[in-house]
Amino acid sequence: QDMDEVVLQLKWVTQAQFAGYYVAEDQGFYEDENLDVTIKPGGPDIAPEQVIAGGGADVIVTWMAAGLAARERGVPLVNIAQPFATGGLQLTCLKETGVESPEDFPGRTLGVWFFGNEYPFYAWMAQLGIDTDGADEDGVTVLKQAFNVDPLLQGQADCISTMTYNEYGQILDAGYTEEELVNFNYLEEGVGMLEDGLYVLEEDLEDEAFRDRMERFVRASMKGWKWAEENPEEAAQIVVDNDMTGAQTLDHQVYMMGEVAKLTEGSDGSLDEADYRQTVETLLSAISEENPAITEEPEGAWTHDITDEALGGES
Amino acid sequence: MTPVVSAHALDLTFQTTDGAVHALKDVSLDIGAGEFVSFIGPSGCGKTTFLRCVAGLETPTGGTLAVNGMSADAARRARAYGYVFQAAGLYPWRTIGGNIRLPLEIMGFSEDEKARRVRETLELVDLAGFEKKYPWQLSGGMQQRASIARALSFDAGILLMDEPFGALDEIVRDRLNEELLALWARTGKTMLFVTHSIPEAVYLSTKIVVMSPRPGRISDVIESPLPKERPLDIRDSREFIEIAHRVREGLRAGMEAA
Amino acid sequence: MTPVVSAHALDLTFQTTDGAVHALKDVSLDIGAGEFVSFIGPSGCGKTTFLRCVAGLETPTGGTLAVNGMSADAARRARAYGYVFQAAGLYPWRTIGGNIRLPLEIMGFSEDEKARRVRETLELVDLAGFEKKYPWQLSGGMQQRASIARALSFDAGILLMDEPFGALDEIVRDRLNEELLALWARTGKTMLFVTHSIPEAVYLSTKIVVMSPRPGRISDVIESPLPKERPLDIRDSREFIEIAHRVREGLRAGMEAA
Amino acid sequence: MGLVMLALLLWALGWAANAALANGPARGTAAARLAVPLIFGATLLGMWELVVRGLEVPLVILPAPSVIAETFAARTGTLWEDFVQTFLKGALSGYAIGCVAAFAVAIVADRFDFLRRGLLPVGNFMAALPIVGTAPILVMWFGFDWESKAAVVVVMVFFPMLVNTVAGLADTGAMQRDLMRTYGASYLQTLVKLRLPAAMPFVFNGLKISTTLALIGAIVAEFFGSPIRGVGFRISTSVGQLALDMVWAEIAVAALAGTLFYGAIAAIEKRVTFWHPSHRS
Amino acid sequence: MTRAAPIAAQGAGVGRSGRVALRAKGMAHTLLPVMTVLAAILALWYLACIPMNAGQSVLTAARADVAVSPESASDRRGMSGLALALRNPGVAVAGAYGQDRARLPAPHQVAAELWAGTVGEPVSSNRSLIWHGWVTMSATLLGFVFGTALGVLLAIGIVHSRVMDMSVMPWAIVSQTVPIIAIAPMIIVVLYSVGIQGIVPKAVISAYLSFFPVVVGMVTGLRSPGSMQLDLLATYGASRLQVLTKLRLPASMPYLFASLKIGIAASLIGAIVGELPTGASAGLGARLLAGSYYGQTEQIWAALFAAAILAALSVGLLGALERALLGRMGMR
Ligand SMILES: Nc1ncnc2c1ncn2[C@@H]1O[C@H](COP(=O)(O)OP(=O)(O)OP(=O)(O)O)[C@@H](O)[C@H]1O
Ligand SMILES: Nc1ncnc2c1ncn2[C@@H]1O[C@H](COP(=O)(O)OP(=O)(O)OP(=O)(O)O)[C@@H](O)[C@H]1O
Ligand SMILES: Cc1ncc(C[n+]2csc(CCO)c2C)c(N)n1
Ligand SMILES: [Mg+2]
Ligand SMILES: [Mg+2]
Repeated sequence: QDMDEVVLQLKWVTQAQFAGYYVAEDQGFYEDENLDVTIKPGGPDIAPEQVIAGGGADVIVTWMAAGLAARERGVPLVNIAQPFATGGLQLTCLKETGVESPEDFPGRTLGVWFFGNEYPFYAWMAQLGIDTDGADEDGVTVLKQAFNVDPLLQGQADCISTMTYNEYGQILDAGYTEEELVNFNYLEEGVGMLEDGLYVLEEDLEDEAFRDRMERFVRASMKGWKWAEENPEEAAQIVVDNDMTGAQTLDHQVYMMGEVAKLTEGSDGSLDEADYRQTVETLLSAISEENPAITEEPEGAWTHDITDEALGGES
Repeated sequence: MTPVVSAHALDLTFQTTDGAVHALKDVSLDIGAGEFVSFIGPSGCGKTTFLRCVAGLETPTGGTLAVNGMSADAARRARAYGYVFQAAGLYPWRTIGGNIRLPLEIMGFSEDEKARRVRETLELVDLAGFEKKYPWQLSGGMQQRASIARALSFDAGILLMDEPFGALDEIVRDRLNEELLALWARTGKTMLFVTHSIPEAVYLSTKIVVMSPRPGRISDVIESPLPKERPLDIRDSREFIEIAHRVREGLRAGMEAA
Repeated sequence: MTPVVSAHALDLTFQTTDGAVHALKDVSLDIGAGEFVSFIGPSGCGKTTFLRCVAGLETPTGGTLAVNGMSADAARRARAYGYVFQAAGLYPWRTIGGNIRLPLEIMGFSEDEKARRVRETLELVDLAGFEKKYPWQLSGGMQQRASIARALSFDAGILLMDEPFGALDEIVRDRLNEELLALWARTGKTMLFVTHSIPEAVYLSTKIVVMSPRPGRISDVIESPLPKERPLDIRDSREFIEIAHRVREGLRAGMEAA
Repeated sequence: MGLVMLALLLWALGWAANAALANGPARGTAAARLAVPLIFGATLLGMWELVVRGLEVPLVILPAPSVIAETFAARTGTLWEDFVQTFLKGALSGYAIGCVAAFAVAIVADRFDFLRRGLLPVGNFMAALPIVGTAPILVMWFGFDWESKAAVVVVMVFFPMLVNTVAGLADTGAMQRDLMRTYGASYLQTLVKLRLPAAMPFVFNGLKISTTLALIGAIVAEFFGSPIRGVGFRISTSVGQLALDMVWAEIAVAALAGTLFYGAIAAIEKRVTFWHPSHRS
Repeated sequence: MTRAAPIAAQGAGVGRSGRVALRAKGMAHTLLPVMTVLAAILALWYLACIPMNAGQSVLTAARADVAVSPESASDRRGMSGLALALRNPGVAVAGAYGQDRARLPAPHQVAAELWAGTVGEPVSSNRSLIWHGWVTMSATLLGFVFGTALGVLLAIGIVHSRVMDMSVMPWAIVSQTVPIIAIAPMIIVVLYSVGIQGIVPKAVISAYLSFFPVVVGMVTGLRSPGSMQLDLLATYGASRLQVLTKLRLPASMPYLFASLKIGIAASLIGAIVGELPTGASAGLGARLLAGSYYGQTEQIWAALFAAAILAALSVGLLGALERALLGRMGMR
């Protein structure tokens, strides 16, 4: 009979960060669940929250800060699953610049990703009491970093944002060694926020058929993730095959898969409530003009219903 | 016989940004069928404007004007005349044949009829064999002949010509003048012909209308006593020189009065 | 007295993409100081080319040419002549006064001298009061007068004029012809004047050079017996008509030979 | 639906008003010339408002003009800061450097015919290139602040300006040039008194084309790294924050700046090339 | 507002130089200077590689325990490439031309990348520049067709209706001062969210950029017939439609082509800009961006050159079409 259609909007370009979904598609896990899944890659200027609000997707991958922010702006997103148990976002500095700890930040130039990724950074700076205007010696100069590592290599910034599974690897590729670098992991600094989760619109969840589709989708996706964790080389190859730009190299995707696996390892797909609380508290602790993510405690921003149903039978 | 063109107390004022221009004032003139009438006068005296009124391209602000017994606009829509402009103004993207076919297409002649008329008028102006050529492949004089052919092709009874030979050199002009006279003799059309050149006006016309400017008006109308048959060197004859002199005097008087 | 312009067996061939054009062939001519020489002939006979050779703007491919006893190029750099082109060619971004001042600026006249000469030449061509106007605010005839003023302002002994009145209507042209004669009488300059018009050539000149094309050459040189004093209606005189007839015959002969 | 119908009605009304103005007795006046496009623009804005409200388009897809205007009024400080960063620092400095450099090179190229013949086809080729693509490279080379934006603008405006200026310097009639020769004028005299004035219409055409290019260049470059201010920065950040009202406020700033910039150059052009047929009234 | 000469001035030049190249005489006239200029550019490029890549050269050398000055990495930080190259000339020259992620790749590296992307890959491969070029070009062409059609229709309306002339024309100018790059992501996302993706959103942006030169050119072109030519048709009692088809449209052809050449270049920019927000899809813009994400400078340069070649080809093609058509129409 006809397969049920699901459109998934990713938050970024095709890479091993989303290996689980590509694997599930490639290995027929979706088909097994009678799903016809379309995976739409994202890009630097595609906000998945906007796409789902316009009806361009059924389910999206996004970071929780952005998801909650969208919820406050009238796009009622609900987290239905959280394949990433921890996050990979970090600030990477060159030792040769003399940055060893957060005390060294004042007077420095720090590269930050915006487009909804800036929330954890501002929360951290608020916690450290560091001014982000860059005007005086007590503050830092913030640089809107493109999604690459050039500012560090070209000496334009002292620290830049990296993902453990991508940009960090690129810095290593460029010839720097781990010893020459200092990493500040947001989770360890206590301002971590949940990264790639699956979100849908609240009103859609009222529809029984939709919930059923999502249960099957989440189940198959998690199966994909676990397969990817166990077969990183093959998973990387699947990702490369799905990349339309032809720019990805297998080497880099294998590296990325290895690192991503560390983030998904602990997760069975269901959201950890404590992690959710930390995310919300961090966000609420640092509300400012630059950081308007959320201004009040969100209600009903997540549910275990889907994962419970999806994973109940299996585990 | 009723006149082909009958203007009575014609008046035309243009409203421009820096004031009104009185282009025609109290112009009255009757032109009979088969006449060859030249209009001569200094720049800005309203020659073109008068011709455009007759063609229904300009609306007089006063007086009455009848062409073939109807209003000028009705005559235009009835395709009562052919108009030849100062420059040949052939469309460069059409061949000579195509240019002559243009009015026929617009007036909806049949294919056969179009072909026949193009052929005939090309012969009439001595351009047979040039049908497939483009305008820029022809000399200025030939282009001007083609534009006359274009005005003749749909065989209107009146031919309005606004300085058709103004841009040509004297020698070519002489020849075209001769040919125009021959054509007029053959077809018996009524001709309204604007020119700046006194010899040209005298050589061609049965009637010369001398105009003067500011406001544009008729200062003299001279009936030519020259015979219909006019070889080119009639221009060195006594009579010719006398008429030319009278025209020149009329022009000068008009200038001084203004 | 040595001639001002002395050409001997002048030859000029242009190399173009589709073959050579023989623009001047074996042209020999002497022009004395204070003469008024007209050049007439059909289009393409080399009138402009000859004038440009005299001006040092074109280099002959054969023969010899002396201007004021030196080479044409040296004469050009010595500012031996003023040149008036067919179109007025005034710079539109300069006022009439500014246009006349242009050669004076280039030749490095003093401020006082510039002001004086601009004033004087403007008066000479009857344009006093138009100094501050821009070219496009003037009629064609006035523009042409300004361009003559520009060529006169630095008071060179020779005036080269290439169809200066070609674009003007007959009546304006008549008046400018009269004025040009008066100016010539007053200043005693040597004039080289190109025209298409037989009456104009006859009316103005002490010597008429008739040229014919393909290759461009001199087919006749006519010395005019007309007196220096020439009212406009000298053109209806017997002598005038005779010379005009001779010029016309010369032109026709040149055409047929070609 | 009612509001959508109202939008259509508004359109009909606006059009009718304009038709009356444009064909009525006031047609030639400066007031009509100003009023007609303004009414047209107002009609479009009104329709936008009504359609957005009528169809209940989510704020995160397309905000209504009234919402945008509110944001504009509330955030003028930020908008001004972004304007200074992107327009005054990035676009304007790059525009000035690029245009002056191109002008100088054009004069040199014009002096040496060999160079002109070599440079012109290359310049023409470069002018047709999608030079926006150099933005990531130039940001890598010149850093993230306004210098790299200026660099992108320099590259973008250089070739159109060069090609136009060279064409303008060559756009003198043979007769005009011959006239200078009859005076025995030197190269410099011919350049200053003839070729430069004659080139002005082309130069200004280059300057006008460059205004829009400058703005595009500066904003594009901000997408590849910037300080935390600037029109391009704010737009991309605000999209990420789903603050579409702010995005449109920034777009309004850019359009306003661009229109004023273009208008200013056009006004100067009108004064400098008053003599050109297209400017004579 | 805008004159005819300017239209020919911008972009049209590629066609112009193409035309020159056709004539044998013009060839020698242009070829040598152009070659000289290109050679000078190449030489400068090679030279510039040395200081531009000095930082990386010195870093690599230092890691291989070659003596460099200054010795410590922190001292080197903040030094310009030129200063580094001057202090370590041997190292800088040796390391300038073979780097993986060079700040400025050498011409032969770019050429090799171009070669590998075109000849070295099957056309169907997602690593083939020909395939990416085609993806971009198809959006360009579609947008170009939309834009041209819209431009011509608007121009016809403007020429025939005073209301449109007075109300639409100023806004058409304003529309071009809106930085398309700012709206591009929204056009993409809005269309994306209503399910339109792939070629159409890019084509919309292309059309947005290309309609303007066409409007300006066609308005000038449709108005180019002199009053005499219009009067001529009036003497035949021709209808407005006949005036349009028999006079205005044919007369506007040279203007149309001048605009088309600018329009296609603008279209290409539009397609590339349209590919930037959706970095993951195919196309030269996506290649450009992907190159930037992974520090593959050669890839950026190769995509840039591929785009340049496409621009040159399409403008040249239009020029050839123009010559053929206008030649047949007897207008050249
Ligand atoms: N459309 C118009 N608007 C305003 N004024 C006009 C218009 N057409 C002609 N005129 C003016 O009307 C007067 C008569 O012009 P017209 O063209 O009839 O003169 P003409 O005798 O044909 O002159 P020419 O010999 O130069 O062709 C002139 O002063 C002219 O400037
Ligand atoms: N620069 C040039 N290159 C090639 N041929 C030229 C050049 N200048 C003139 N000719 C040719 O030389 C011949 C003489 O031209 P010239 O301009 O001297 O004629 P003219 O007598 O002044 O004609 P007109 O009365 O039309 O002005 C013509 O055949 C012309 O085509
Ligand atoms: C739209 C968007 N931009 C950046 C990130 C953050 N991010 C996650 S992975 C990665 C680098 C590529 O591996 C970046 C920048 C995001 N999540 N979404
Ligand atoms: Mg007239
Ligand atoms: Mg000549």
